[in-house]
Amino acid sequence: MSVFDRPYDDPVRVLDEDGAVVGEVPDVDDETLVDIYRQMRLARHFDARAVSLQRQGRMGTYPPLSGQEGAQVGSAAALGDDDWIVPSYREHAAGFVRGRSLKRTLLYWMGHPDGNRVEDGVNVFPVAVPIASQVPHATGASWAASLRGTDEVFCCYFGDGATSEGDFHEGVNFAGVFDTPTVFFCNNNQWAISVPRARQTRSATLAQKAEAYGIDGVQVDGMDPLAVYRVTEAAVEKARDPEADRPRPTLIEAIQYRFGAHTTADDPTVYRDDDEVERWREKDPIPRLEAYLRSEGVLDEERVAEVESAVESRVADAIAAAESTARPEPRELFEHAYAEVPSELERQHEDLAAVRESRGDAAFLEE
Amino acid sequence: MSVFDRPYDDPVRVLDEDGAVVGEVPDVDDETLVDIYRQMRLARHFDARAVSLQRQGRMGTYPPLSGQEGAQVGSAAALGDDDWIVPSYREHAAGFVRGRSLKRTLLYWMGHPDGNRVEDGVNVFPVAVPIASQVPHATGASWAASLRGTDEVFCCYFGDGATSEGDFHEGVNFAGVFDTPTVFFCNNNQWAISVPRARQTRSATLAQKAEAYGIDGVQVDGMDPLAVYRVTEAAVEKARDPEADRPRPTLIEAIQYRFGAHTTADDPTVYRDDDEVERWREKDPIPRLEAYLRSEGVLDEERVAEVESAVESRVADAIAAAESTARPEPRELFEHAYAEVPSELERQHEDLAAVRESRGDAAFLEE
Amino acid sequence: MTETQNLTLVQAVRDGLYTEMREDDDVLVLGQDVGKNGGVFRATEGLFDEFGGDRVVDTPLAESGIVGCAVGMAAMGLRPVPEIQFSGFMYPGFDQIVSHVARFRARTRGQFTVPLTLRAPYGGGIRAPEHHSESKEALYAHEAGLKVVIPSTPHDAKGLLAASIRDPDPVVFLEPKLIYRAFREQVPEEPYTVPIGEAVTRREGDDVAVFTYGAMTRPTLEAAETLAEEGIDCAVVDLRTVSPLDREAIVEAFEATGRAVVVHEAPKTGGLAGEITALIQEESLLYQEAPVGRVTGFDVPYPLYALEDYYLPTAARIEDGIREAVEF
Amino acid sequence: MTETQNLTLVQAVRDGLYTEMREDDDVLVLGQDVGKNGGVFRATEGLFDEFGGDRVVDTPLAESGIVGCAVGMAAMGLRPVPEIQFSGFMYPGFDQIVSHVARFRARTRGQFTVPLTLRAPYGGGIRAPEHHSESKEALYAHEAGLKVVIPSTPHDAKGLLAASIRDPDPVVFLEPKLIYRAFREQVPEEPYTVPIGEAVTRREGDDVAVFTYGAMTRPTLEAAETLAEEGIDCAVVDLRTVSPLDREAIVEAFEATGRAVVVHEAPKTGGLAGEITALIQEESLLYQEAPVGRVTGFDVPYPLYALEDYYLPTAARIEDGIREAVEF
Ligand SMILES: Cc1ncc(C[n+]2csc(CCOP(=O)(O)OP(=O)(O)O)c2C)c(N)n1
Ligand SMILES: Cc1ncc(C[n+]2csc(CCOP(=O)(O)OP(=O)(O)O)c2C)c(N)n1
Ligand SMILES: [Mg+2]
Ligand SMILES: [Mg+2]
Repeated sequence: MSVFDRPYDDPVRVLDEDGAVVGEVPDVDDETLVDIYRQMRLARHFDARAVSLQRQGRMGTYPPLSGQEGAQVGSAAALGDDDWIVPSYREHAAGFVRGRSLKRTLLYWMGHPDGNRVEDGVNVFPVAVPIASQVPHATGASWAASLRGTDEVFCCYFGDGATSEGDFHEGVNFAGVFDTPTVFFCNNNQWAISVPRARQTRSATLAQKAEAYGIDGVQVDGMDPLAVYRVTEAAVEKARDPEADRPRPTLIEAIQYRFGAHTTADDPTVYRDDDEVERWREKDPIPRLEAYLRSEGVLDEERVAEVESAVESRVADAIAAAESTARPEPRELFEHAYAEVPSELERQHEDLAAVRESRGDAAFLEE
Repeated sequence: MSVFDRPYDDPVRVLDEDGAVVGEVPDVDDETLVDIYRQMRLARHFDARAVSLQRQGRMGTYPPLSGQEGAQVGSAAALGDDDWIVPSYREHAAGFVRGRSLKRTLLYWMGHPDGNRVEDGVNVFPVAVPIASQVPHATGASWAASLRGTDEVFCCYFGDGATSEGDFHEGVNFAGVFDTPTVFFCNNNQWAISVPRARQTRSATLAQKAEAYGIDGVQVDGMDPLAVYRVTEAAVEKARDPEADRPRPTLIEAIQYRFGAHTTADDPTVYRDDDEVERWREKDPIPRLEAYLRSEGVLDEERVAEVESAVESRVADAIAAAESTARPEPRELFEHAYAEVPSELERQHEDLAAVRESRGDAAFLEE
Repeated sequence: MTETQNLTLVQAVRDGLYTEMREDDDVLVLGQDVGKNGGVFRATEGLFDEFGGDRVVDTPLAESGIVGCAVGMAAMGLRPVPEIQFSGFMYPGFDQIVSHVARFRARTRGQFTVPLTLRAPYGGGIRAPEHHSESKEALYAHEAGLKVVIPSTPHDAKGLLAASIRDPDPVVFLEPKLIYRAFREQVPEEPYTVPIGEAVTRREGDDVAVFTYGAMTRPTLEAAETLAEEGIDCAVVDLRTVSPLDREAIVEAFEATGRAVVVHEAPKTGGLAGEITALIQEESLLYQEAPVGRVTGFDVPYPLYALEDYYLPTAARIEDGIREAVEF
Repeated sequence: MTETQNLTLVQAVRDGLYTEMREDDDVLVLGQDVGKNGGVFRATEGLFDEFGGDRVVDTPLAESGIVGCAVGMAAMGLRPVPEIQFSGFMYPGFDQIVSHVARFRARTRGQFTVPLTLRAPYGGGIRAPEHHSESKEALYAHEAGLKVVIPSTPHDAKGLLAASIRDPDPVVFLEPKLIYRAFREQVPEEPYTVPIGEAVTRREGDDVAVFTYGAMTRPTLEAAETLAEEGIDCAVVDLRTVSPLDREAIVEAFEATGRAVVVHEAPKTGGLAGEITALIQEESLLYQEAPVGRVTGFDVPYPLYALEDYYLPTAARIEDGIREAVEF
């Protein structure tokens, strides 16, 4: 029986909150399991350091992801090598899994234009800030892949709030109609800034919105990386190699929680209770998987310590590299608006250059 | 049991194609039934005359509604006196039922600005041409009514194609969240110009899109005016006076067919078969209701003839009135952009007036 | 005597909302995070507690829904004040703004009107993520039926907001977030209005008229002070309303000197500086002693913030632009 | 020898699509009713039969979906040519156009590009229902990263469309539907391009330069002929591309006479005539003998069609505008 044949409000589960097995463990080797663990630890540590960089004024506004590692890593790990992700602004962890560098991720939130480049050969779309606007991109990109007969599947991430936007509706509807190889992965972290899930929509689940598009919809415990892996893997498989009547696209609602603020500019204590946060912290994906892997003998104290120190030094290196990246040159501003710089824009560049020449950079930059 | 408690693909029915009773006849007096019949005849005749006016160059592009009278008249007749309709561009018949004049409807399609005014005391929103854009208006207007504690219900019309637009999604979703007294009435006439219903969305029914918003969704035979009446009446009742857990808004999918072209600018033979049209013509709402009313003894040859001639003279009078309406004055252009005409716009008006003064209207109007 | 409070611009916005809501029960605010959270910039702080969830409404995340519902409300006689969280997110609601907000009145010869006030924090300079720094007022100024207001001081912010809410026409009210908290000003506690459509002279001067608005008013005044030391005497006119433009004030200030510069942070091509230049030469070519200078953002997508200081007009660029107009 | 066909503008568009699709398998068209129906103006007639449903795609009724999917396709290397049925329905897709189409390249330093060509019939004058007569090219011209092309002849339509489809940058391609079938012209059967960004002089003249584009080219030429009888000799420059503007051509034509008029059907305030005026006085104030005239649509929502003849610039209004510039 397919993992999709279940009530919308019955989330796929594999591990319970203590890491005990309550569902079918995905059929992967130990290294993959350890890798999922490592990636979650990496993301968690990256997140903490990024928040502290912002506090110290070394980085701009940053959207933390702590609590959401299970959903991001579990899903991204289930994709094939040539598959793509189409992220929002919060999927740093999914990006890391797919090969996006920590350094460029930091540079992005430091406002450096190099942060928006993706490493060559890394199949990750640029960050999309306007909510849900990436959904039709994922549909179109996966549609292109299927027109060209490649095997690529596209996994598109967005939040619970995003499901209210017209672009979510239009993008997923097109995917249903054109039967594109797309996985629509909703990180339902219960909040869209201060607006609770219940205020986004009266539908009992987000998964059931799939009904509107004639595609499969399924809930998963988004803080259980193995459950997420399993359901994503099934969705990817179906997208790549559909059964007769089954639509290729899938809507996955991954139930989870952001432990921290919406962004470093947000104060969640204004709109939500500590109690609620505490309740969700008990579902933390990291100790859950760690407990399971320890019980399976795949992890022990030593390997955990290894992971910890490896993660710390990777993040430290990335921060050092990001912070030592040269400031972008002002001419960058003009170079990429068009393939060739139009004459008027060239003139504008010359004007700027002339002011810099005569006044120096002090005329632009506050100390 | 509520009329909404049924599978999405099980349309509410009252009369079969021959006018035989196959469901619960709404509890209304004979005059109401005859009125529904009369209004359908009026709309059908208006439609034929409008198409011919367009052919003769006496009117611009016009969207015919033949075949859709049952849905429009049945629904509009089920509303209370103070309720509102929020139409698209094709709901002339619903407008007539609510008191919109034939003359102004003609003027609208003749491009006369008076066509966009609604008669005083008539609760009809202006025509909305951008598809689905009226859906959030209906939500907002009905929300305003409920904030003010009035009892008004708003019935919003749109097509099958409209369900693909972001505005449909956003508008209905808001209605669910704010539990507004709105009836979302989808005239699923099987085609959005040349795009068939199946190409709009992969969902098996449009009614089931209600799942996405946590509201009731229901299909109805849209060519059965009594079934439409019944389901609309129930939706209005629920909107006005909801049961405990039941959401106030409802999505109604009225299955129907447009017999004619999308508009007079369209040639449907390019994209659909005559056979299909013929099959649907057998469901024509007018003979169906007529057969039922004759079998009930409510209508006879004489009353039918009476209706016919009354309808013909009403339409003829309206055409005469519309065609004898004075051309709008060019100053109209400038008067209503703002409550007060800004100085620059006043100047623009003066410029135009000066050219007319010196050149005469011949400088503007092709013979 | 009028009581005043020493408020920042964003506090004045909040105060304007508060006093208008108190004055008129038909006024309500709706948008993302405007309720309990008080708005991401705190522009609606405390209003939820004061007026309750029916009048201070957290909406789902959908701009077209927000604007479209506000259209329906306004058509029924309410005075909605929808907030779009950042002006860069007005585009998903653009169809509602252009196709409906701007033309409900004209279409129906005044029978249906939608006197809503669409607020959004706007402009750059706060080290924000992508799409959070737009200044595209020209898009709205090109739409007949809309008024477009951009305050530059706390006092004006409250008064213009009140005027906008009371105005029979829909108003796009863009709040320069760079100066949301840049300075304070005495703002009357009681309700008052500042008229829409009237520019104000922030500095008198005989050599050149500089037209600006919003956050650019401050660096422009700064440039004017610097230039004063060199003996160049700038008049600085804060337009406050960019649609309809205060043509009379623009023409008058221009004709007094025969030289002008327009400063805005929006991209140059198709920005309002072009429109203002055109209207000046249309009305006053014979007075013109120099080309009207344009000191504006560049014709590029707004950059990530490491480059925004180069994108935005600075006092130095404004000075140079003015000097060029004076020395022509 | 080159074979030619005698085509209308809309037939030339169709032919341009056809030849580009034949040349390049990556080109595909998508939109409402573009398939079996061949487009509501027949601009895609026969393409469905020729290239099949994978390359000539009828989409659901959702403009943001159409543009947004085209972004995804283009980013993956296809050359989508989305059609929006009328330019008045581009607004629901405006966020995708502004937030993504215009800036994918800049954001990613050229790593991701979206070389799509967004076609839409545009402009007034055909007795169409509401919202079907928009001319809001200024909105797109204000967006850096977009090119905006508006042909006025069948020959240019095919060549500019081919150039747009092959262009590495996204192009908004607006087709003046008033002249879709107004006249025919010999159009080469084989593929060719007309360069984007180059204006063309449609009529030489020594007294005044008149700049226009799209459907207004014809009444402008008509006005020029009438004025010629009075001894007023107009140069008529068809801009063809409104972003980026052919500044060099504009300046040159202007400086030759010192007088100019800009004609467009878009509303005056914030329209491109203002931008063109500003650039002329920026570059060539010392040549200027008269204010640059603007003969444009009025600052009102486009009216229902009974009044559209008064809204649109006519040869008579254009004549008067030119006369004013010449007699100043
Ligand atoms: C179109 C648009 N509107 C508003 C915003 C401002 N905004 C940024 S994040 C956010 C909430 C998003 O909530 P959700 O989709 O649940 O994602 P999450 O942040 O919880 O991951 C809002 C309103 C935006 N970025 N884009
Ligand atoms: C936003 C928008 N896009 C496109 C159009 C052009 N158009 C007019 S009617 C129509 C089809 C509408 O189909 P449907 O919603 O099923 O309504 P119907 O005409 O069948 O009643 C289209 C595409 C439009 N009016 N508005
Ligand atoms: Mg969320
Ligand atoms: Mg339809």
